[in-house]
Amino acid sequence: APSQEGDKRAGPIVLAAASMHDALEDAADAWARQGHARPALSFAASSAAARQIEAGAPADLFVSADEEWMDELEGRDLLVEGSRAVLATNRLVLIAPAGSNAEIAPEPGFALAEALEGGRLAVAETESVPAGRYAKAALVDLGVWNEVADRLAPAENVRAALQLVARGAAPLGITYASDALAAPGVKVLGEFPAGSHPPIRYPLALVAAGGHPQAGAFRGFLLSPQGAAILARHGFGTAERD
Amino acid sequence: MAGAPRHRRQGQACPVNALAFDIDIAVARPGRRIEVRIASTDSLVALVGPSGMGKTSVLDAIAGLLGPACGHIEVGGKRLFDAAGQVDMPPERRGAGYVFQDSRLFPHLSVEQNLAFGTRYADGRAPFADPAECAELLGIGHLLHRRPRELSGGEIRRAAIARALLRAPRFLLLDEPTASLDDARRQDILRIVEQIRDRFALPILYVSHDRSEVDRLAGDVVEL
Amino acid sequence: MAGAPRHRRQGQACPVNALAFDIDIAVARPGRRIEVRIASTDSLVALVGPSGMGKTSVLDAIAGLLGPACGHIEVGGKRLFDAAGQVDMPPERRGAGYVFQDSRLFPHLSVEQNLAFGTRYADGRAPFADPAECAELLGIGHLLHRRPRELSGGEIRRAAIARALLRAPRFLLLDEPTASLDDARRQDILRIVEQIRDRFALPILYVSHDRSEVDRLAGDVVEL
Amino acid sequence: MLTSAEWDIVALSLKVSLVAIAVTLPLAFALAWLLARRRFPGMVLLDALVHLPLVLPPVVTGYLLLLAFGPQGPVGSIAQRLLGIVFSFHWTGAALAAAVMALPLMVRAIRLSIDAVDTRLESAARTLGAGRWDVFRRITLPLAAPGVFAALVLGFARSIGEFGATITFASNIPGETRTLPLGIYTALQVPGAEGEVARLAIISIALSLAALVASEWLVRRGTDGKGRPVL
Amino acid sequence: MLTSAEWDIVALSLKVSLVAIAVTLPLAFALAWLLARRRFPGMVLLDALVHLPLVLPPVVTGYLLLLAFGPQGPVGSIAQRLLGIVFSFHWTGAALAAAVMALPLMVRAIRLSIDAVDTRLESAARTLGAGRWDVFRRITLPLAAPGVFAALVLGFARSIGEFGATITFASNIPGETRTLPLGIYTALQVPGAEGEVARLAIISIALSLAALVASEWLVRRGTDGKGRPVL
Ligand SMILES: Nc1ncnc2c1ncn2[C@@H]1O[C@H](COP(=O)(O)OP(=O)(O)OP(=O)(O)O)[C@@H](O)[C@H]1O
Ligand SMILES: Nc1ncnc2c1ncn2[C@@H]1O[C@H](COP(=O)(O)OP(=O)(O)OP(=O)(O)O)[C@@H](O)[C@H]1O
Ligand code: MOO
Ligand SMILES: [Mg+2]
Ligand SMILES: [Mg+2]
Repeated sequence: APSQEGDKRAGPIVLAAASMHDALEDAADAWARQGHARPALSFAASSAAARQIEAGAPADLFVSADEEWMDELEGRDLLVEGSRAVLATNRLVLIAPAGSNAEIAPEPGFALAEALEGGRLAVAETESVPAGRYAKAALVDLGVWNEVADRLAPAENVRAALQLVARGAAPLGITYASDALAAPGVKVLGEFPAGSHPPIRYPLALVAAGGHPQAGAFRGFLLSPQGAAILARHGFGTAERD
Repeated sequence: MAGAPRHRRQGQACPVNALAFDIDIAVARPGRRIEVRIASTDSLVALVGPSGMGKTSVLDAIAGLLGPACGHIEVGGKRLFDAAGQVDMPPERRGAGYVFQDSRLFPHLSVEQNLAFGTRYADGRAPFADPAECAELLGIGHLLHRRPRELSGGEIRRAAIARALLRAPRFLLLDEPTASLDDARRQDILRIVEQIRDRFALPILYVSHDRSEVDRLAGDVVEL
Repeated sequence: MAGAPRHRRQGQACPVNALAFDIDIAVARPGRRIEVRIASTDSLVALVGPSGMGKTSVLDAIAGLLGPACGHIEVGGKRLFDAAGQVDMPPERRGAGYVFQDSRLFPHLSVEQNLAFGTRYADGRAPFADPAECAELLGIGHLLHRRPRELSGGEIRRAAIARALLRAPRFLLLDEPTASLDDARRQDILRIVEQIRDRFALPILYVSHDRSEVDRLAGDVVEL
Repeated sequence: MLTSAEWDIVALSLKVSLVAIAVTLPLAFALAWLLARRRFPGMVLLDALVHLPLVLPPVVTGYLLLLAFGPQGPVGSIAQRLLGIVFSFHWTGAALAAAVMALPLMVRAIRLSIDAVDTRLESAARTLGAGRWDVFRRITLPLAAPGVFAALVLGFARSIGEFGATITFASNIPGETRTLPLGIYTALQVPGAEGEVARLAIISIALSLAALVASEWLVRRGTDGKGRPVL
Repeated sequence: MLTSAEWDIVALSLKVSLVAIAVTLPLAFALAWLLARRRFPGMVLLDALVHLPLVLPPVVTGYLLLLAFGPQGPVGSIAQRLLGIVFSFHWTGAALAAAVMALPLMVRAIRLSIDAVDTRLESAARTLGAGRWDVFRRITLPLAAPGVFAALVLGFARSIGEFGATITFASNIPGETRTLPLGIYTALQVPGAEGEVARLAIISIALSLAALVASEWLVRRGTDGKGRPVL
């Protein structure tokens, strides 16, 4: 990297989707325990990180929650060719506050509107935020989108949607399984059928403007079985990798 | 320093309750304690004394803007303050027509609005004159739509006098009202004060450094 | 209205360049045009006239705070303003010792700091007195650490006078300097002004409504 | 020029912001007056509380609003039961978030102006017969007008720009709580939607420019041009 | 009490905020003076530009900063080449974001105070020999002190709380740009980290409370308690 300001920040700079926080922190710890300089992990919305890369910010590795943004960067030749890979996969779940007695699971034509009982369905923003787009696709596929389209509570990101449910502001919500897994205050009512939405993939790639000598090795570590084990502990899947 | 009446013009023996001023207070100021006693049947009392002796402080105390340390204030038979009897009338109920040494016109109001400011609080008392007449008398009739910032020093002074008169006061506190006025204007104002003194028997406390004014106007002269 | 010298005390024929004041200006004010002509060899000229006629405006113009519409201003042989010759010296270079009608002490500075404010701009001219001496002379020596807000009206006036004197002025503009001062203080100040007039031959323009003051001090009297 | 969806966003933003500052103004003035003129125990605490929304990340403020004013929050449940006011997912929630974020700015501006009011003028008004309330209304308030105008401009601008607290507390519901910033945010998430972002940002700028010009005009009408009030 | 990671965040936040307001203060004063005292073409535009960061959602401001001050932006590339200043992923970027967000608040506060300065006092100072600069330094500036103090408090609080522009422009790098709000955001991503969120929020509150108390103390030392400056 042209200006790593070297010394102090020895590890590579990783820009990552906020929803990968726990898994990547664990992975970075494990990596550091092997005697490497710990990478600097910066968590933000995938869009914010991608725009920084577009602006020429010297990041080394990008982990996106969203293939669209990775496509965008790839199209602009901002990534190291051949370094793109799928790091993890996720699943979509229907959640309710921990104390809820709702009993409903996602399936074609399920009675989602009734289950809301006048409340709203917490989701990530359905036009822009990846988790929201998957949720919309799934609801359309299951044939209930029209009933709930005007009953949504779109949130800034998946975590915020989770909070709306945890705080009882919304009786039901749709999030990633990885988010719901560890969250107190919510329970998973059911998983959306895998075919009801496009596969949820978290791609990663080396950034061309970067060039930290360790970046490639850390990428390899994340994709290694050891990395996969850490991701799995946090509710992510890795099966779909090529 | 307690001031004692020095000379009287219309002095007769009077029952105590006919006193225009019955004041006996001490006011604390940094490094100075101002004591004053005024007991006068004359409706116009002059308050004189060197600069910095406490004339303005006494007027402030009578107007209710400065709390005396002790004593009592009675003007026109009305008890305004009494340390013993726990009387301390708020300024707005004392009915003073106070011409401040520093004028204190309201900068956000036109001269006309300044003059009218106190009228609505007259409690049914009739003012001495109607506003237009009073403004003419003081030579500020052509300035009614100006703001205080656009007035000369003497014009400000006259507007301050008009404002105090037009509030239909129960008594007047005049702190060097003729300062920065030319001789002709000064005579006008002295004449107005005399008329108010004689026609309405309004208690008037008059601060001035001008011996001739004091001699002309005052019954009692209290020296600080 | 052009004011013409009314009476002279030390009047002799002089060459033009020995004029203390050579002023011929017109100043525009809302609804009024103030014209004044002063050509005097006397170092102390009194400016008199009814309230609102424009005395303060003339002083402001000489100090450089108000632009005259036309004419010229020369004080002590120095051209301060000349509409024709495009001269318009900024106020800070004119060297006026201006006692404002409204005093204008700096509220954020102590009296002492107010007095010292102009000293550093003296350009090597020696002030008439040292600050402590001047303060004693004006009876404000015990107030040096106070703020202007904690002064009486007359104390403010005296501090304003001291500030103007201590800046080592090239000429003085005194707008009713003795307003709101008792007789003794007034005499003190008149004596100081006389001394400055006689000892330093400083041009002084003196605004006053007091005929006796004017008679005592002034060579020329200009009436607006 | 604007699509109808964009018009809706603009109209909603205006409604939310105007309601927010209209409701906040009297409260801000009262708080500013208290802080400027009174000494009381807990004063610093009140001061700190007013400043809180400035210091905390907006998302946290939104989260705290959710805890307090949400359907199960202590205030929210009472407001709903007694007044029938619902904040969650409702434009009133967006207005509440905007109001809370604008409050500290408005209080500071007004307080500065109240501090600058010459209390000798208030004394003069009292000797003329005006009681405390009349003095406030006829002297203090008009003399503090520059601060009030500044508060309105700052508050309006802050409300028009408020994002984090709104989306966290009131969500991002088209027609209800999707104000301009939320619309911009939504567009920003999508690659290649820079055009939409620019359009909405320009609308925001135009709105606030209009507000600025209007306020300068008001100030000039309401003062002598030097910040000294005429009314 | 605090973990060492938390201390780092606090120290970084303080550094970023203090540098931001220290750098911004002179600029804010100059802008406030210009807007208060001069009439010039483009004045309303300048005024609007100063207010922009208040009106736009912080994320947009961050994005615009990225375009201008990023490594390939017109200003950023020049700054890097000529001054060696890098903003991306660097605490200077966080400070720049905080400064830009604080600017409108600081300008407004100072402008209010400059408007309240009695120009007759400035005239008096000039007759006493003080040139324009000395009048400014010895009269205008000290008389505008209440506005400067208010600007410092508002600016500091806003800087301490700044989130959207920072994360968008300077990213969320631990030890470099992860200030308190970004730390809070990061903790909010972790299920069950409400405790951490609360800790960091309380630190924010404590910091701003300390700043408030300090400023009140400064104001009281610097003024007569009524907002009238003594220095
Ligand atoms: N606001 C104030 N704070 C502190 N001290 C004050 C204040 N106002 C006046 N003083 C002091 O109190 C004393 C009396 O002041 P006061 O204004 O009553 O005098 P005065 O007789 O009216 O003088 P003058 O003729 O100069 O107006 C003076 O020594 C003055 O310095
Ligand atoms: N700032 C101002 N704006 C507009 N008009 C003004 C302003 N100051 C004074 N005037 C007007 O200009 C005229 C001259 O005022 P000036 O202050 O020069 O009078 P003066 O002779 O000093 O009066 P006084 O003896 O009352 O102080 C008056 O009619 C006054 O109303
Ligand atoms: O990782 Mo996201 O962009 O907060 O859904
Ligand atoms: Mg007095
Ligand atoms: Mg005058």
